[in-house]
Amino acid sequence: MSTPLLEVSGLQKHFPITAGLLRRQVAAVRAVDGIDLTVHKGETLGLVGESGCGKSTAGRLITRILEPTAGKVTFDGRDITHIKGGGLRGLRQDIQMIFQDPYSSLNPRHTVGTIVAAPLQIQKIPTPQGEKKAVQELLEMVGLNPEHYNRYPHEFSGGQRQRIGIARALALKPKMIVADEPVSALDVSIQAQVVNLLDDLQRELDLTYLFIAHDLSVVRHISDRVAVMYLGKVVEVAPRDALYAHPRHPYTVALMSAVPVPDPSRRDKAQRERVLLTGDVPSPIDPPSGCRFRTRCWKAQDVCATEEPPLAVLADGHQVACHFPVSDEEQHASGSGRSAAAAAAAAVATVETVGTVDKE
Amino acid sequence: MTTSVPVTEIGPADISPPKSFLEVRDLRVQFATDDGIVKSVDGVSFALERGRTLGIVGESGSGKSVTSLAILGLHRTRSNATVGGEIWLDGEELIKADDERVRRLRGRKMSMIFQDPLSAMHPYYTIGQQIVEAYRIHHGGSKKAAKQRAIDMLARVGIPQPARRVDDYPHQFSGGMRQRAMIAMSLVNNPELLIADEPTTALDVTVQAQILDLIRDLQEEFGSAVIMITHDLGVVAELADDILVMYGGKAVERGPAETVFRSPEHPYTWGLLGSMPRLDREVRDRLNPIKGTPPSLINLPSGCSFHPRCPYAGRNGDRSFTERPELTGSTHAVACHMPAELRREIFTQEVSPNL
Amino acid sequence: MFAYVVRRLVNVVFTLLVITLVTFGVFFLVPKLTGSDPALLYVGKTADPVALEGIRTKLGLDDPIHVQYGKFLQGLVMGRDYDNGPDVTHCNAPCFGYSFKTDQEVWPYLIDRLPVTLSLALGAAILWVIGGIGAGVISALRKGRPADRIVMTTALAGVSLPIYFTGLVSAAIFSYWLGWLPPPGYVDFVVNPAEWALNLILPWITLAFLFAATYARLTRANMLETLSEDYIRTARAKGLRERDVVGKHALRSGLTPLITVFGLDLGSLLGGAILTETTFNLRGLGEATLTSIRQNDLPIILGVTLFAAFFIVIANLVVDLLYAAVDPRVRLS
Amino acid sequence: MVSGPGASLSEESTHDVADPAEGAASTSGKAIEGRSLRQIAWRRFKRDKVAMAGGGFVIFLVLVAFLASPIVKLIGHPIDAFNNNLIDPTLGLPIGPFGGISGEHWLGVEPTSGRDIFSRVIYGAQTSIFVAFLAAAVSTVIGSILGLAAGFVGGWVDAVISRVMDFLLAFPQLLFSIALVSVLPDTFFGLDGRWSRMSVLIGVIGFFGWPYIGRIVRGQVLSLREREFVEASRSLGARTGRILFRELLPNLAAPILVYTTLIIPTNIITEASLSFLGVGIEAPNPSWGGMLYDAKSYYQSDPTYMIIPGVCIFITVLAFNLFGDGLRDALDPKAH
Amino acid sequence: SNSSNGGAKNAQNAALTEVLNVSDKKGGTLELWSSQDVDSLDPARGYYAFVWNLNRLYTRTLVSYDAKPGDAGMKLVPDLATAEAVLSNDGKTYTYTLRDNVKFDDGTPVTSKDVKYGIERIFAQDVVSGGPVYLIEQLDQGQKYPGPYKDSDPNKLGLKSVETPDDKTIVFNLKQPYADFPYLLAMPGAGPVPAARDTGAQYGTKPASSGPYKIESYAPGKAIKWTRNEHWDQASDPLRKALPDAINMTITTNADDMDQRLIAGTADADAAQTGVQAAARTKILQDETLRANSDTPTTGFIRYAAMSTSVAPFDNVDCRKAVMLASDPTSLQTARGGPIAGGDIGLNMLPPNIPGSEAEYDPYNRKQGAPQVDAAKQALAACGQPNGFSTKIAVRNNKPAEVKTAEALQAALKAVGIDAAIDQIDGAQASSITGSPTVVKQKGYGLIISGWAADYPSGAGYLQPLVDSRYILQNGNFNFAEIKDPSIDALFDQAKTVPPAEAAAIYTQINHKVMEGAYILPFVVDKALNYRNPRLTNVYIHQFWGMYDFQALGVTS
Ligand SMILES: Nc1ncnc2c1ncn2[C@@H]1O[C@H](COP(=O)(O)OP(=O)(O)OP(=O)(O)O)[C@@H](O)[C@H]1O
Ligand SMILES: Nc1ncnc2c1ncn2[C@@H]1O[C@H](COP(=O)(O)OP(=O)(O)OP(=O)(O)O)[C@@H](O)[C@H]1O
Ligand SMILES: [Mg+2]
Ligand SMILES: [Mg+2]
Ligand code: NI
Repeated sequence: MSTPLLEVSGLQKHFPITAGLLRRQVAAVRAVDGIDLTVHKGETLGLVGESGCGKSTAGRLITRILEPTAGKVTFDGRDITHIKGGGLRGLRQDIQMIFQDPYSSLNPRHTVGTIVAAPLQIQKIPTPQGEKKAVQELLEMVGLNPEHYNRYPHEFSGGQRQRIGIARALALKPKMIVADEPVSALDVSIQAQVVNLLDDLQRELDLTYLFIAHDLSVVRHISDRVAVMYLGKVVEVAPRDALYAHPRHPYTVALMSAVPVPDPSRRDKAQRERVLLTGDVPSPIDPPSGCRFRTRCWKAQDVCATEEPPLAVLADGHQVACHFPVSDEEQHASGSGRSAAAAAAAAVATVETVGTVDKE
Repeated sequence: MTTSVPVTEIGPADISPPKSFLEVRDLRVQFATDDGIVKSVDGVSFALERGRTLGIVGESGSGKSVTSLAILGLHRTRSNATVGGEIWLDGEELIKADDERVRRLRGRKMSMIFQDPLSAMHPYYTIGQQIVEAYRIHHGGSKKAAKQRAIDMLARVGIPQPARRVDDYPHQFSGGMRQRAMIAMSLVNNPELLIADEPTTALDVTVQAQILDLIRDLQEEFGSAVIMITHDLGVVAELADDILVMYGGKAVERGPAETVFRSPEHPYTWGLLGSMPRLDREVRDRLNPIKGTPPSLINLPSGCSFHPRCPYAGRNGDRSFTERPELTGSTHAVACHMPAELRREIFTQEVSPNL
Repeated sequence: MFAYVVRRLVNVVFTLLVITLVTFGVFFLVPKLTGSDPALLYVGKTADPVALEGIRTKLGLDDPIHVQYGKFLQGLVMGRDYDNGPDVTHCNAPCFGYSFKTDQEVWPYLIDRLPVTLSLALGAAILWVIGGIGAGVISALRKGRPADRIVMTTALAGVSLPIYFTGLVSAAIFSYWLGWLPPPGYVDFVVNPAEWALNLILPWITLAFLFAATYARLTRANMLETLSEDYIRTARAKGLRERDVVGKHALRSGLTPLITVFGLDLGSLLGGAILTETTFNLRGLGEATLTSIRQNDLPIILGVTLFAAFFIVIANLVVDLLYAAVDPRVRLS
Repeated sequence: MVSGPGASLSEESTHDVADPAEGAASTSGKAIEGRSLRQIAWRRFKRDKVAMAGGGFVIFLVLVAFLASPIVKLIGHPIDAFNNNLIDPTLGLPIGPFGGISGEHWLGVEPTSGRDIFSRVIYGAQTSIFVAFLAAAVSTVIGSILGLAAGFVGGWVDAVISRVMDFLLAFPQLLFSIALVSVLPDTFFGLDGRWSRMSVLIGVIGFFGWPYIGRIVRGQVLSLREREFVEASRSLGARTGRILFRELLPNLAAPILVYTTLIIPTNIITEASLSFLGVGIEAPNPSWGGMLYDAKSYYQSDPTYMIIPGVCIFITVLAFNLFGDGLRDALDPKAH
Repeated sequence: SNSSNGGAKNAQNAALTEVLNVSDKKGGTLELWSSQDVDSLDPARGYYAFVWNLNRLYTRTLVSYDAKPGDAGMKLVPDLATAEAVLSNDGKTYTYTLRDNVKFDDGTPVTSKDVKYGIERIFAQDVVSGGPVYLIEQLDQGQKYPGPYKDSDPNKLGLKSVETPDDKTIVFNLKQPYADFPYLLAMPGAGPVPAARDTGAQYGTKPASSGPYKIESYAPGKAIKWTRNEHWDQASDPLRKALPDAINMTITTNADDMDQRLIAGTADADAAQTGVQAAARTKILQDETLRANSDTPTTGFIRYAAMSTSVAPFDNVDCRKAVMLASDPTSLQTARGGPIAGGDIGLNMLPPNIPGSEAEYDPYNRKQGAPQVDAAKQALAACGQPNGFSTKIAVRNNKPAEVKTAEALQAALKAVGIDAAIDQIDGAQASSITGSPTVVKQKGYGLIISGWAADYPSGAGYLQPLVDSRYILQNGNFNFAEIKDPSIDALFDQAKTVPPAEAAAIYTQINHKVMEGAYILPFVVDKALNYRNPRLTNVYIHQFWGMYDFQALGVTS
C-alpha cells in the first residue's frame, strides 16, 4: 500500500429542501453526513450500501460535481474541497466518472465519435495523430469496433454503451475513476464483460477505482478494500477478504447474510444463518439520533440512541462505527444468529414503524 | 434424439389431457410492431404442480414477463399480440377459452405479483380499497367483510398496524411495504397459481430477503403453485424447485433446481453461471462472460439462436447455424445440438473448474 | 391544507394586483403613444380646450400615473367619490369608476353583462365536456379502428376551424336559410328561458365544437397513456371486468389532467369570449372588452381585464384544490 | 382557450434498433454510416401519408406566399384593381352566380369593389404564412432561450421565468393583442404600411406565444438536466455554454421543431382573428381574417365571398396540424 | 298594405313627400329598434341626429321644426313658446313667452327659469359634454360663465345674457344680430331642465320630460322605454300627436337581425335610420312589395374627402383638381352602397336640404360617372407633378363604408400615378388625429375622408365648420382642408346679418368658391334605405333629419 491518492474526512452534503415563494430552507436531506475514506494509489475501494444511503452523492462530491457542505477532500496531496474554475477543470483530467445508466449517460444526439472526443476538446488535449485516430484508439481499448465512430448510441446494446462511457472517461488518462454502479443496469452476462474490462484497464493503465455498487458479490470481486455506508455514514471499512469473512458492524452482517446464494443445496443453511432486518432505511431528512442503524439493529441498547459511535479501528484492522461490534463467536454460532436477530428484530419492529416508515 | 421437428408440428395428436396442475405447451407470443414481428416467446413448454415453485431465469428481454402475462391472459385486451399454443390450468385450456372465463380465473385461481409495486398500484385508491376490490370481484360480499379480509391479509404479510395502514395510499408506503401489500392483494383470493415477476428486483438486498422469506412461508401455508421470474440466479436458487432457463424467447434448459445448478448442460447456462461473481466461492481472478450481446427478437439468428455467442457452436458441423435445437430430455431437458455425453464432459472438464 | 388555501388566496390577490398594474400601465401608456386623449372621447364632436382641461381634471387624467393607480385601487377597496356637477356621488366598493364614454358606472355594467357570458360559457362547457371527453374515450378504446379515425378526423377539423367562420356558416345555414333558429342574439333567461336556450344553441354548439375537438384529442392521449400504465394491468390481473377497468381505474386518472385544462379554459371564457360574442352578437364581457378597447375607455378596460383575470386566477385556484382532492399524492405530500 | 400542444415529447425515441452493432470481436467489413435519429424519424414520417399530404400542402403554401406578387402579376388582376363593371350598382353585389366566378375571375370578385378574389386570397396567404411563421420564430427564440434558462439555471431565475410564463398564459391575451396592435406605430423601419403592420402582428403574436414553447423547453430541460450525460459533460469540465448548446440543445431540437410547427396553425388563426376584429392587416391589403370580416355583411347575399377565405383558413390550418401531428409522431412515437 | 283612411298609396319614397296612413287613433306600442345605442339621453349631451329626433318625444324647445313632410318641415314653429321671438334692439334681443299649462312629468310647471337653467348646463362642458356648443359662442359674451355647478349665483342662474323677468318670459341678448339664432334654440340642449332634478353627468339616465312621453327606463345598450307623461297637455302642444301609449327602443348588436324583424313586421322602424344592411337591401330592392315599404331619403350628409392644404402638394390647387378629376364617381358611389341605398354622386358641397343648394352645379363633371384621366393628367402637369405623387389617405377604421371609399379612391388615383397609402386611424380618436392640424401635417394626411351633416339647416350650419378659417381648431377640427380664404370668411359674416333668402344666395356663392378651390371632393349626397313597417300610421320623412318623424308615428295593432 502506497501513499493515499484520495483522502476524505468529515465530508458532508446537505441538500436544502426549500418551500414557498421566497424559497426558504425548511429542512435538509443529509445525503452524506460526515464520511472519512482513504483510497490508495492503484487500489480499488468498493463502496456499498442500500439505496439512498448516499453512495452516489459521495462519488459526486469526490469528483467535485457537487460542492461539499463541509469536510475536506484531498487528492494527490492537493486540497480540492472547494477548488474552482481552472483548478477544477484541471482536476477533471485526474478524476473521471463512469455512470450507472448506459442509456442516459450518453447524449442520444451525438455520435460515438463526438461523445468520446468531447473530453479531448473540452480539456484541449492535443492529439498529434488526429482526433479521430485518438478516439478510435480509445474505442479499441475498450473493445469496441473503431469503425463505429459515426454511429449513434441507440444503435448499441447496454454493455457496449457502457464501454463507450468508459472510453470517454479514459480519454483524459485520469489517475482515478469513480465508477457509480457501472454494471447495475446490465445483465449478468454483459456485466461480467464490463467487470473484466475494468479489471484489465486498471492493470494496464495503473488506475485507481472508487467502485460504487450495491451488489456485494460484484464488489467483492473487484475491490481491494470495501467501505459500507448506511444513511449518509460509513459504518465499516476493511480489506475485502477480512470484511467478507468477518463483518463487524451489525449492518454489514445483515447485508451479507441477505445476499441470496446461487446454490440450492445450501439454501437451508443460508436461510438459517440469515439475519433478517425489518423495515427500510430511515429518511435522511431526519435520521435517528445516536447510531443511525439502531432502529433496525438487534444489538441496539440505550447508549446507541444517545451517542454516535465513531469510526474506530478495531484490533483486526477493521474500521467500524459501532458500540457493539459483532464478534467472531456470534457469527459462527450456527443458527443462533438468525434466532437472536429475529428476536431482536421483533423488539424493534414498533420503533421502526413509528420512527422510520412514516417519514417516507 | 435430436430431431429438428418444430414443436408446433407435433399436431393434434398431442391434445392429451394434462396431468399436471399447470401445463404450458408450445407457447408462442408474437407482437406486430413497426419494425417487424417480435417473437417474444417462441415455443415454450413446461409443467408445474401444486405446492411447487418454478423459477424462470433469463436475460432481459428473453420473454419471461411475456410468458407470465400470457398465462394470465393479459395479452387479450387491446394488444398487438398473437398468442399460440396451449395453456392448461387444472384441466382447463386457457388460450382458447373465452375472455369472460379467463377473467374469472384471473385474480382468483391465478394471480400475479408485479415488479414495481408503486406503478402497479393505482395512485388514487387506498391500499385497502385495492385489496377489497380484488376480493369482491370474485367473492362479492359486504364491503365491511372484505375490508376485514384486507386487514387480515395485510397483517399476514407483515404490515404493522394493518387496521390503520389499510387506509393509506400506496405512496405513503415504503418500497418493501408496497411489495408486501401487492403480495397481500394477489393472495387475497387464495390463488392456486401465483406468478411473481421479479418481485424483488426493485428492492434492496435486506428487504429482498424479507420478501423472499415471506413468499416462501406463504407458499407453504397456501400450497399454491408458484412461478418465480427473475434474472438473479441467487433468487431462484433460494426458492425454486424447478428451473427454466430462457434465451431469446425459447426455453434452453429445464430441470430440477439442484440438477440445473449442479450439472447444467446448456452452454448458455454455463455462461450465466460463469459470469456471476459469487459470495460462496473463492474470488476468481477473472469472470467468464458470454461474448456478444443478446439477439434481437425480430431477427433471431438462424438455427440455434445462441450460436453467435456459443463457444461450442462449431462442434456439430453447421447444424448450430441452420437447425433449431429442440428441448429434449424428461426431467432435465436441454435444447442443444451437442450430444448429452459431450455436454456433460465439457461441463465437468472445462466449465466447472472455472466456476 | 388550510394554510395552503390561505397562501393561494394571498397569491390570487397578488396576481390580480400585478394584472391591474400591467393593465393600468399599458392603457395609461396607450393614449400617450397614440397621441389620443380620453378627454376628447368624453367630449365628443366639439372640443373646447377649456372644457377639455376641465374634463381632464375631473377624470383625474392629469394626475401622475401612480396617483391615478392609487385612486383606482382605493376605489376598488373602499369606494370612491366622484364629482358629477351638482353634487358628489359615492361609488361603492368595488368601484371601477365611470365609463369615459357613457358615464355609466363600470361595476353594474359588468355585472349586467355577466349573465350573457356566463350562459354562453357554462352551456358550452357542459356540451364540450360531455362531447369531447366522450369522443376521446371512445377513440382511445377503439384505437386504430374506424370510430377512432372518424373522431380524430372530426377533432382535427374542429381545431382547425376559426370560430367566427363556423359561427357565420352555421348562422347562415340554421337561422337564415333553414330558419330553424332565431337570428343570433341574447334573451334573458328570466325573460324567456325557451328563447334564451334557442338563441344560445348555435353559440353553444360552435364554441363547444371547437373545445370538444381539443378535449377529444387530449382525452384520447391521456387515456391511452393511462391504459398502458402498470396499475391498469394490475386491475386486469385481478380479474376486473373491462368495463370497470376503464370506468373505475383508467378514467379517473386519465381525466385528472383535464381538470387543469378545463379550469383554465372555463376561467378564460368567463372573462369574455371575444370572438364568439362578436360573431353571435352577444353583449357579454367579451364584447364589452372589444368596444372598450376600441374606444379607449380605460375604466371599462380595467374592469373587464380584472374581471377576466379574476376568473382565470380563481379557476386556477379551484383547479389546484380539485387536483388535491382527486389526487392523494398531491393532497398528502 | 388553452390549446398549447400538451403531450410531453421525449427526445430519445428508439432504444435497441433491429441490428445492434456487433461487438468488437466481429468485424463487419464495410464501415457502416450510423443511422441518425433524424433518418429514422424521416423514414417513419414518410410512411404517414396524411402527414405527408399536409406537409406537401404546407410547402405549396409557402411557395405561394413567396411567389405571391409574380403569381398575381401573371394572372393580371392586381389586388386593388376595381371592376365597376362586374358589380350590380344598386345591390353592390357581383353580377353572376357564385359571387361572379368566371374564367376570368376564378374565385369571383369582391362585392362593392369588384376586386379579384383569387388574387386577394393569394396575397392573404402571403400575409398568413409570413405572420404565422415569423411569429412562431419569435416565440421559439424567446421561448427556447427563457425556457432553457429557467430549466437549466433553476432557482430564482426559474421561479421568475415560470411565474412570468404562468402569468402570461393566464392573461386575457386577445385583449392585450388588440390593445397592443392598435397602440404600436403603423410604420417603422422604413417598411411600408403592410409590412410594418405585419411586423407588429408578428411581434405581438410571437410575444404571447413564447410561454407555450418556454414551458415545453423548460420541462424538457428539467428532465434532460437529470440525465447523466449532462453530469458526464460537467465531470469532463465542460462549461455551461457547451452544456447548454452542445449537449442540451440538440436534444431539444425535436420538441422545439414539433411545437414550433404546431403553433404555426394557432398563429394563423390568431392573425385571422385579429384581422377579423379589425386590428390586423389593414385595407386595402388582403388578409383572410379581414376578408371574413367584410364577408360578414354579405353572408346572406353573397355566401361565396364568406366561404372562400373561411375554407382557405380551414385547409391551411388543417394542413399544418396534420403536418405537425405527423412530425410529432415521427419524432416521438411514444407521444401517440 | 294600404291604409284605409286616406293618405297616399304605399310606394318607395312615398313618405318623402306625403304623410302615409294618416290616422289619429291612439294606443298601441311603437317598437323602434336600433343597432346603435343613443349617445346620451341628456338633451344637452346628445349629438346623434336620431337622438335629437327622439328628443322631441320628451324635450320641448322654445321653437321646433314643423311636423310636416317636405320643405315645410324645415321651418321652425313655436313649441314651448307661444309665438316666434319678438326681435328688438336691432335684431339683437330675442324675447319669447312660454305657453301655459306646460308641465314636467312630475307635474311641476315648466318656467322660463328651467329653460335658462337648461341652457346654462351647456356651459358646464367639463360635466355635461358631448353636445353642440353653439349657444356658448353666442351667449357667453366674454363672461366665461362656468356653468350652473360652479355658479356663484344663489339660484344658479348667473348667465347674464339670458334674462327671465318672469316665469313666462325669457329674453336673449346677443352681441350681434344672428339670423340663425332660433335654430340654436331648436336644439334639444336648449330645452328646459328643472334644476332640482339635475343630476349633472348622470342626468341622461333619467332626464325630466316636458314632452308627451317620459323615459320609463333606460338600460344602456339594451332598451329604452317611453311611457306617457300624464302631465302633458295636448292643448298646449300643437306640434305633437302622441299617438302610441308607449314607445320602446330595443338596442341590438345585430343589424341583420333588426332588418329581418323589420321585414317580418315585428319591428316598426330603425331608430338610427341609417339604412338597412347589405342582406336586407338585396331583399328589399328585389321584392316589389317590400320595396314599396321603403324610403331612401337623403340624410343631409355629404360624404367627402378633404384635401389638406397644409400637406404638399395639396397646397397647389391643380393637384387638388387632379384628384377631383381622377376619382371614379361610380366606384365611390358603389362603395357607399350604390345609387339607391348609398346616395347620388356628389357634385358639390351643399346638400339639398340646405337653402342655397343647387342640384345641378357640377363643376368637375362628376355626374357622368367616370374618371377623367386625361383632364386629371393635365391638372397634374399644371401642378408640376406630371408623373403623379405620393400621399396618404386618413380614414376612420370604425366606418367600413369610409374604408371602402378610401380603397376606391386609392385605386382610381393610381391610374394617374398618384400613390395614396391608406392609413386607418382609430375612429374613436379621430378628433385628436385628423381633428388636429398638427398631427395631420406631421403624418402627411393629404386626404381625409369624412362625412358631415348640418346641425341646423342653413349654409352656416352646414359649411362654416368645414370651410371657415376661424373654425380651424387644434383639436376636434373639421376644417380638414384648412381653408384659409378671407373672402369665404367674410361671406359667412355677411350672411349672418341678412334675412334667410338673401343668405341662401351667399351660401351658394361660398359653395362655388369651395368647389373652385377644389378643397373637398364630394363622394355622395348620402341616402339611406329605410324600411317602414306597414302598420305605422302618420308616416313621413322629416326633411331636417332625413328620417321618419318619430313623434308623429302611430301604430295600428
Ligand atoms: N440533488 C439532490 N437534491 C436533494 N436530495 C438529493 C439530491 N441528490 C440526492 N439526494 C438525496 O440524497 C440521498 C442520497 O442519494 P444518493 O443518490 O447519493 O444515494 P445512493 O446511495 O446513490 O442510492 P442508489 O443506490 O439508489 O443510487 C437520497 O435520499 C436522495 O434522495
Ligand atoms: N406489447 C409489446 N409489443 C412489442 N414488443 C413487446 C411487447 N411486450 C414485450 N415485447 C417484447 O418482447 C420481448 C420480451 O419481453 P419480456 O418483457 O418478456 O422480457 P423479460 O424477459 O421479462 O425481460 P426483463 O427481465 O427485462 O423484464 C422484449 O424484446 C420486448 O421488447
Ligand atoms: Mg446512486
Ligand atoms: Mg420482465
Ligand atoms: Ni471466521
